[in-house]
Formats: sequence, C-alpha cells, structure tokens
Amino acid sequence: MERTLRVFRFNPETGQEPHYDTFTIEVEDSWTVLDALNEIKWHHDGSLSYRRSCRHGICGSCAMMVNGKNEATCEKPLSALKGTITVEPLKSFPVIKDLMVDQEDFFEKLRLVKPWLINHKAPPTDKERLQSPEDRKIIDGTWECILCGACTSSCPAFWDNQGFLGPAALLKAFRYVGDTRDEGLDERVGILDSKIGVWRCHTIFNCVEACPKSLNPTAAIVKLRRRLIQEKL
Amino acid sequence: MKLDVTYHKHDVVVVGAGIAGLYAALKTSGEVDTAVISKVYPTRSHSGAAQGGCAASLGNMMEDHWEWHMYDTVRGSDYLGDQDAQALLVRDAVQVMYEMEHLGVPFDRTEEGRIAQRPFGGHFGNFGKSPMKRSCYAADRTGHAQLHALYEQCVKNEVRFYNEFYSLLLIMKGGTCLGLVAWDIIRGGLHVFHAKAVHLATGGYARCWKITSNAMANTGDGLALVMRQGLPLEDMEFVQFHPTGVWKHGMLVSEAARGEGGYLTNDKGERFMKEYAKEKMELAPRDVVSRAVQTEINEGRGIGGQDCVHIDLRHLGKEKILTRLPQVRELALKFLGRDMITDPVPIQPTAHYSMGGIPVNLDTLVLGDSQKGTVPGLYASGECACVSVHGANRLGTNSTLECAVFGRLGGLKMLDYVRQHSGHEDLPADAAEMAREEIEHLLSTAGTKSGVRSADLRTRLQETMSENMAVYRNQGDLEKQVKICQELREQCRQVAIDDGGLCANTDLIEAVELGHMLDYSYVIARCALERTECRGAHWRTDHPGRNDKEWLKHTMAWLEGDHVRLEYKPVVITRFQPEERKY
Amino acid sequence: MKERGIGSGGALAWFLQRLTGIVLVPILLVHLLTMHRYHEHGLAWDQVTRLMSNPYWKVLEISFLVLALYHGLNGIYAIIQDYVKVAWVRLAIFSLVILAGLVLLVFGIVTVLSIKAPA
Amino acid sequence: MYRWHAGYVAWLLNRITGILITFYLVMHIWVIHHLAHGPEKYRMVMDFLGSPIFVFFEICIIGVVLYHMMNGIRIVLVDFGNGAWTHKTLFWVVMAIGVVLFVLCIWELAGALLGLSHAVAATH
Ligand SMILES: Cc1cc2nc3c(=O)[nH]c(=O)nc-3n(C[C@H](O)[C@H](O)[C@H](O)COP(=O)(O)OP(=O)(O)OC[C@H]3O[C@@H](n4cnc5c(N)ncnc54)[C@H](O)[C@@H]3O)c2cc1C
Ligand code: HEM
Ligand code: SF4
Ligand code: F3S
Ligand code: FES
Repeated sequence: MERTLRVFRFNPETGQEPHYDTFTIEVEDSWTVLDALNEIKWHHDGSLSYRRSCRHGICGSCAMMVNGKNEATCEKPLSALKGTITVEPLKSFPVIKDLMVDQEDFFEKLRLVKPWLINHKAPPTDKERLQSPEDRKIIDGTWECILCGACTSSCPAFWDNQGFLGPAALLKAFRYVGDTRDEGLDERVGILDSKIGVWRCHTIFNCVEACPKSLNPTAAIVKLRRRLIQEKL
Repeated sequence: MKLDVTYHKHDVVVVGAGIAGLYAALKTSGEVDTAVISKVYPTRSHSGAAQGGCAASLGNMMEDHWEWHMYDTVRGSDYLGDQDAQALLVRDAVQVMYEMEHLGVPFDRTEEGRIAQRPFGGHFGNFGKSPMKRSCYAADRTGHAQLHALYEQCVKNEVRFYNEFYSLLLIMKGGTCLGLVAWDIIRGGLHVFHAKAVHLATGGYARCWKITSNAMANTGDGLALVMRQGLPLEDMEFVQFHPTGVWKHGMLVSEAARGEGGYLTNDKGERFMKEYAKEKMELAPRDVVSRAVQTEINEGRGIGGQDCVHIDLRHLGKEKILTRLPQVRELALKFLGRDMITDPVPIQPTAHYSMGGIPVNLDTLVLGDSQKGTVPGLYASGECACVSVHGANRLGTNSTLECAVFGRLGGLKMLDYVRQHSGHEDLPADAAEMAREEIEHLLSTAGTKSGVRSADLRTRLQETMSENMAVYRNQGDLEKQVKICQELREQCRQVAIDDGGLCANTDLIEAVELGHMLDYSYVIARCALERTECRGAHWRTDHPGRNDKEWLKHTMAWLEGDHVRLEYKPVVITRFQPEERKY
Repeated sequence: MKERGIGSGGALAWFLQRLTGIVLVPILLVHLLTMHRYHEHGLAWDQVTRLMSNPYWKVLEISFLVLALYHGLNGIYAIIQDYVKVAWVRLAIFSLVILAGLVLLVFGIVTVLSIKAPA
Repeated sequence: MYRWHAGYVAWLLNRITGILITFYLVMHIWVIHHLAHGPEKYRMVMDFLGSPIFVFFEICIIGVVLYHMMNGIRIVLVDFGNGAWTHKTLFWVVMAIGVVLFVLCIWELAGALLGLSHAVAATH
C-alpha cells in the first residue's frame, strides 16, 4: 500500500526557511507513523531527524504532532489515519532540527518541583517503609508519565507564558506531594505557589486530550491546588 | 573540516543512564564529581521497558530465602553462571530492594503495607519445589518506576548529565582508562571527558536481530568501545529469545498472557505445545516455548505459512482479559489492530536479552584477559556487562536486579578507587584523534551518492542474524553468518551518509552504530559457531545435549582486525554442582 | 527563563475569583430578574427607586457591585498576566486596573446611596 | 490552537465572555448612575435603551452572562469536585441548564417587548 506523508523540515545550518517535504512511500498495514518515518529516513532521505527508541510507548522519545494531534508516533497506526499524514514537531518547544525539539527547559521545569522523595525521618533499616495499598493508589496515574512532553506542548497557558511549569512538571509534583511517604510539600510550596506555578493553569484540558498515555495532569493540578489552598488559608 | 574538541574533567564518568548507570552515579554523586553521558535522555533508557518486576527473596508473601533464589538462578543459567557472583546478586537483592523503596520507587503493596511480590517463570521455593512469589513490582511498569526514581535521585544529587551525547572512544594509557571521547548529538562537536574512573552501562544489544524486543538505541556501543581497545568480551553466543513477540514488530506480549491461561495455536488450530511439553504446555520455560514456536514456523505450520503462530485468549472471556491483561490487549490492538477478546493474535519469537558482554569481576572492574587481570579505571555493569550471573540463560526479573545490585556496587567501588587517586593522570596528546577521524570521514561522505546506505547494511545484518542464528543454530548457518558479517564489515567502509551537518545528525549516529553492531555481531556468530553443545539459550541442532565435559566454560573473545580470537575460562562453582536442567 | 520569582503567585486571587464567582451566582440572578424587567419604556423610575431605597436592596446592590467589580477586574488582570510579559507594562496596567476599580466603585456606590424613594 | 474540544472551547468562551461582561459592567455603572439624576434623565436613557437594537444587545449580554456563570460553576466543580475526570460531560450538562435559564430569562425579562408575555406589563 502507498501512503503520503507531509513532513515538517527545518535545518538551522542551511539557513533555509522551515518547510514541508512530501514523501510517498510503500507501507505495510501493521506500520505505525514511526515505522513510516523510519522508512523515509532509511530509504529516501537520511537527513531527516527525529527521536525514537523503545517503539512501544514507554520511553517518551517519539512524541510529535500527527495531523494536528500530539501522538506517541511509535504507537499510532497508519491505518487509523486517513489521507495524507502531516507530521510536525511538538508545538511551542524550540525546533532543533526537523521533528526534534529542544526539551532542556522541559526537564529543567521538572527539576524545579523537586521530583524526589523528601522525608526527614531515616527509613527503617533492613525494611521497607510501610504504605497501605489505598495510600499507594493515590499516586496512580502520575508515576506512569513517560515525560514525552505532549501535554505541556499542547497547553495554551504554556504557549502564552513559557515560564509556566506546565502540566508534566505539575503532574510530577503531585506524584511526590501525593505520596504518603513524602513530607516535602513545604519545600515545594515556594515553586508551586509561584507566578509560574499551579495558578497559571486555566483548566483548559488540552493536556488531557494530548496525553498518549491517557493520564490526567489536570486532575493532579487540581489536587495540588487544593493542598496549597488548605496550606495557605 | 576540522571539528572542535571540548574538554571536561570529572572524577567519575558513567556512560549510560539505565538502571545500572544511574545507580552507579547515585552512589558516587554527592561524594565525588560525577557525570553521566547518555545518548538518549536518561528517562528514555530501555530499562523503562521492563515490566514484570525485580526479584528479591523478601518473603513478603510466603517464606523465601536467598539460597532458594540462588538455586533458581544457578539452575536457570544452565550452570554456566559464576556462583560467587550469583550468591552476591541474590544476597544483596534484599537490601537493594529496600533501598530502592527508600529512594521512592512506587512498588505495589500488600495489605500489611509491604512491597508486593508475584510469581514469575523459573522462580521457586525450597530448591525448585514449589511456586514462589518473588518478583517485586509496580503494576506492569516496574522498570519505568525504578528508572524514574533513580534518575530523580541523581538530579537531586546534582549529577552532571550530558544528555544526547554519544560515546565514541575510550581513552587508554598504559592499560589504564583515563576517560572517553563523545559526540554531542544535538550541537555537534567532539568532547573529551577526562576521568579517574569510567563506568560503562550501555545496556542490551539485541538490535542486531530483525525481530527484537530491544529499543532502537540498544546497539551495543559499550561492547564495541571495549573491543576496540583490544579487550575481550565474554559469552557472546548466549542471547535469550522470548517466545511471544508481536508479529513483525517484536515488542513483548507479556508472559502474563500465557500465565493467565492463553493458548498457542498453529495454522491448523492445534495447541502445538502438547508436542513439546506435554505437562507444562504453554507454561514451559521461555527457551522451550521459543523453540516450539520456531519449529512450527520452520515446518510450515505458521499461520498462513508465515513466520508466526497465534496466541489465543478468547476462551478466557472478555471479563478476564479486560481486568487481568489490559496492557496486552492494548498492545495487540495498537500494533496489529486485533482485539484479543474476539481474535487470536500472531506472535513470533523475539530477540530479548543478552547474557554475555563486557567481562567484569565482582568489583565490576573490567577484565583484560581470561585470567584475573583487570583494567584500572574501567568499570561496567548492567546488561552490557557479564559478571556472569545469568550464564547461558537469564531468569525473568533477575536482570533489573543485576543492574541495581552491580550498578550500585560499581558506584561504591569507584568511590574507593577515586578516593585513592588524588589527581587526574595526563591524557595522551592524541586522545580524540581516532574518534575525530571516524566522524570526519563519515561527514565527508555526505552527498557522495556512490556509497552504500547504512540502513541497507543494517537491514541485511538483521535479516541474516534472524535467519541464521536465532532460536536454532547449526554449523552451516553459523558459518554462513560469520561470512556475511565479514562481508558486511568490509562493505561498511563504503558507507556514505546523506546528512553532512553537525546539528542533530542522526544519520551520522546510525552509521556509527552500524559499525558497532557489525563488530559484536561478528563476535556473536564466531562464538556460537565454536560452541558445539546446547546450553540455555544456545541451541545447536547439530550438537544435541549439554556437554559439561567440554563446554562448562566461559567463552572469551577478542576482535583483532578481521579476526576473532577465542579463549576459554572456567566457571566458578561453589555450592550447586551441575545437574540436568528439568522443569 | 525570566520570572522564577518565588512567593505570592496568586493563590488568594485564584481562590477569591472562585469564591466571588460562586457568591455572584445568586446575587446576579436576583439582580437580573428584578432590575432588568423591561417593558415598552424600560423599568419604571419609581419602581426602581422604590426598590433601591430599601436598605436591604442597597446592601445587595452594593455587594453585587463590589463583588462583580473585584471579580471582573481580577479576571482582566489574570488575562493580562498571561499576555503581557514586560514587567513595567504589567505594573502600569495593574495600576490602571486598580484605579479604574476604585473610580467605578465610588461612582457606583454614590449612585446606589444617593437614590431616594420618590417623594 | 491545538484542537477544538469542549475543554478548550469552554475556556476560550469563558475568557471572551469574562471580558465582555466586565466592559458591560463598566457601562452599566455609568448608565445606572443616571438614576441619581432624577426621573427625567432616567426616562431619557431608558427610552434610548428600550430601542430594539439595545434590547437585542441586552438579550445577548444575558446569554453571555449565563454562559460565563454556568461555565464558572463547571470550573468550580472541576477545582473542588470531581470534575477533572468528567469535564466534558459536565460542560454539556451546565450548557443545557444554561440554555433553560436563558429561555426563562428572556421570557421573564424581555417578554413584554417581544410580545411573548404580559406578565411584565401587568406588574407595571
Ligand atoms: C521489553 C523488555 C522487558 C523486560 N522486562 C524485564 C523484567 O520484567 N524484569 C527484569 O529484570 N528485566 C527485564 N528486562 C531486561 C532489563 O530491562 C534490561 O536488561 C535492563 O533494564 C538493562 O539496563 P541497563 O541499565 O543495563 O541498560 P539500559 O537501560 O538499556 O540503558 C542503556 C543506557 O546506555 C546509554 N548508551 C548506550 N550506548 C551509548 C553510547 N554510545 N553513548 C552514550 N550512552 C549510551 C543509553 O542512552 C542508555 O541510557 C526486559 C527487557 C526488555 C527489552
Ligand atoms: C455569575 C457568576 C460568575 C461565576 C460563577 C464566575 C466564575 C468565574 C471563574 C471560576 C473564573 C475563573 C476562570 C479561570 O481562572 O480560568 C472567572 C473568570 C472571569 N470572570 Fe467570572 N464568574 C461570574 C461572573 C462574572 C461577572 C459578573 C464578570 C464581570 C464583571 C466576570 C468576569 C470574569 C473575568 C474577566 C474573568 C477572567 C477570565 C479568564 O481568566 O479567562 N465573571 N469567572
Ligand atoms: S502526562 Fe502524558 S503527555 Fe504529559 S509528559 Fe506525561 S505521558 Fe507525556
Ligand atoms: S492544558 Fe494547560 S491550562 Fe491546565 S488543564 Fe492542562 S495544564
Ligand atoms: S519510541 Fe519510545 S515512546 Fe515511542
């Protein structure tokens, strides 16, 4: 079967304006968008750049915009897309080259929310800390995040204000704030309550639409806000 | 073109940010200046794909002892594992698992609030007698949970990360490792990392097969780097094939699908496992099932004569599939468009885990010969290394454990080493030269249309590896594969790339990776050709049966130009004498 | 990355926006259904003034005024925070918003208070 | 723009209606100010506002206010209830209630002018 892909191209070294290249390639039914990109890179134009690794939606490398929707391209079957397929880099992150975007700032935002367990009591020696299954459940839907960036890239609050931590970092914040083993809310209030923190989110839900792992960053943000309101008022 | 070289100095440089590399870095960070170089963002490392769990005899669900765990590991390895290393692995397992919990890994919990554990293939109680719940897990995303927690701890400890940096070359002087040269993938440019200790944790390398569960980044760079310094690799012929890879893609259909009662059927709709393992049927060990599936395919009973058989869950009912196996169902839906509730799903064996690798001693120090000689300053752990705890065949859930135990240990050992060495030894003047030549040469081929495409060579390598040395091997096929590898290594010199730029040039990286893959694939083929017995994952149809008299020994292989030199070294046996491996 | 400012990121403003919003719901409905009853010539003067001269109505209307003004201008300020990046422009607009708020508040309160029942 | 879906549309409209109402409020305060100037001035203004174009305008603003109010309630339910998981359904539910309220309001408030109801005239 033949399919046509319209692929966003940009190379800072050539000085050429960003543009789209169209490739018509032979594909198999079982292929995903990533398979098609590989086919292009391997047999048509080796200079096409994009990230990929695991091929089954766990590493978070391959998030791109496909026909206007953010997808983990390795998990998006071609058969689910009609007509010409447009592949573009994730919106609102600076494009490095072709489909690769700069995510340094995205990872820096994660660092800012102190994504590690903060607990000032020494853990028991030779034992685990105890946590009930119910308590453990509180953070379900947060720790599964693959940090692909699809959510933050789709968030209008982030487009308007690139300082905003964004849904992925806030989801991560709740991953720890919500963990009953964690005592670090105090240390995180500063950043969460800041001008770039939770209050910048306008519950637009684009992040939920965009997440290829069907996670709900908005739910996490909302819970963080409740914790902060309790804390402050 | 003359490429820029940037110099960096750190006490410890870890290459690889999977569970092994991050654990090593975590242990040295905060104490000494630690850097991690990774060709993908740390959280994108393939450790994140590990699903089933991580073994440790915590005994949270039922009585368990490290001796039992050791027995299973020894037997699983088909007695090729070194028992001193295996003892260390299973004893440290308990402590390390608690430590990972303390670091924040969100393990599932028992009603009492302890780490939950579940059964997994090959793990038993009471020396192989009763089923055992030993695998600590976080849903079916255990590796992901561990990887992220470790990364975040490293960030906390202010480990210096060089993300999307690709290591090209080790810097050695007088048999000591002084650092390495890496390529900045995003911006371009060579970087020399001057270090007191280098730790390789570059992960698995089953990418040289066409059908594989491994990530595209799993190209065995660490192995090639070591071999290019005239150092050996160990037990390269042992690569585990998982029976249920998604047809044509290779991603894993979790073992749970068979655990819950899934059937394997051939073109005639028969449950063919009755021909191979009458009692255990689909629940026989991985290698047995893989061979059964492959035989069906080879003998023309694949679905529609193609290279796949079916895994059939329909009889389990919608309810059970939706509650117990939602991930598996989703996988088949996404990649094959098949709903397991109404359709059987095509699968085929997939190259999964590499037991061999860079030989290291119990301190994770890299070995330079087949005796006990080591390479000061050079360490390795994780899937790229071979201590050897997995011998000829790895047990499920023992691998992330190996990464954690030996990554951690490696960190501690490097700390000792670095503390004993106050200054950095001077680098040789031409430290980056070889790497510079390689890169400048490849960049200069850009646009010369006469060259060979690296993708074509890689495809040929992957297809022939799957054809000639997958589940079943024999002398004829292996000889063929050795020759093909030689030819491909020859042709590789003619590779020309399309992209001559410095910025995010993944064309260049793929070409370098191809060179690495060809080197170690060649070694795998040579080692496999030599080993004339069946042991663990290495199955020679022309040499049935395990042959302890001649082959109870590790293979050590040197790549010397176009030639592979082999030596052998004894297996460390302390406690459990080799017996027939029966399940 | 500018604006890594810590503290006072607007928790109170966010909370009050919701609180005033919810309190506005009944007040607004009551206000709408009484004050905006039109007929051919609009709501009759005496009718309105009679209502408005009732001290309870005055209180209701003034709280409506205060809440709506606060809510609306706080909302506008939130929007400005999203789109205006330059600190001094922001400050200028912020001052303007407060000023406008105060002027309108006084204006409105004077109106409400000055209404007397028709003789 | 990312994609059109209830969450995004709801927010966009909320922002637009918020701005509109705020401007209306400013105008409204100015208009009502005339109450203080006695019946003559008031009647003049009201006659002006009673013109069809302004009645239409008034109807629109009522719709706008009701939209903003109903969506505001939705936002509060997201923020303090379980709405983060059901925001789309919630959107359609509040919109439905909004439409009912809108019809009621028009009936009650502008009915006389539109000749739909005599209730208003009767109260005069
Ligand atoms: C699908 C799947 C499921 C699995 N499930 C389980 C399980 O349930 N239980 C279990 O115990 N094991 C499991 N395994 C095996 C286990 O996951 C791996 O063996 C283990 O995670 C390897 O970890 P690692 O740290 O050695 O390497 P990886 O996690 O693969 O990391 C390698 C690192 O090296 C870096 N790197 C490589 N080359 C270079 C270079 N040239 N320059 C710079 N950096 C480089 C990469 O960027 C990466 O960061 C599974 C494996 C697969 C494929
Ligand atoms: C009647 C009940 C009302 C409710 C329940 C309500 C609720 C809300 C809520 C919850 C928000 C916050 C939205 C966000 O943060 O994204 C908001 C924003 C806003 N409201 Fe209201 N509101 C009401 C009436 C009004 C009135 C009368 C005005 C005008 C005076 C107004 C003007 C605004 C403005 C300008 C915003 C900012 C919009 C934005 O940030 O996008 N609201 N409202
Ligand atoms: S929340 Fe979803 S979209 Fe956002 S980074 Fe995580 S996985 Fe990606
Ligand atoms: S899209 Fe953005 S505004 Fe909030 S709900 Fe999601 S973070
Ligand atoms: S390649 Fe890993 S998520 Fe797609």
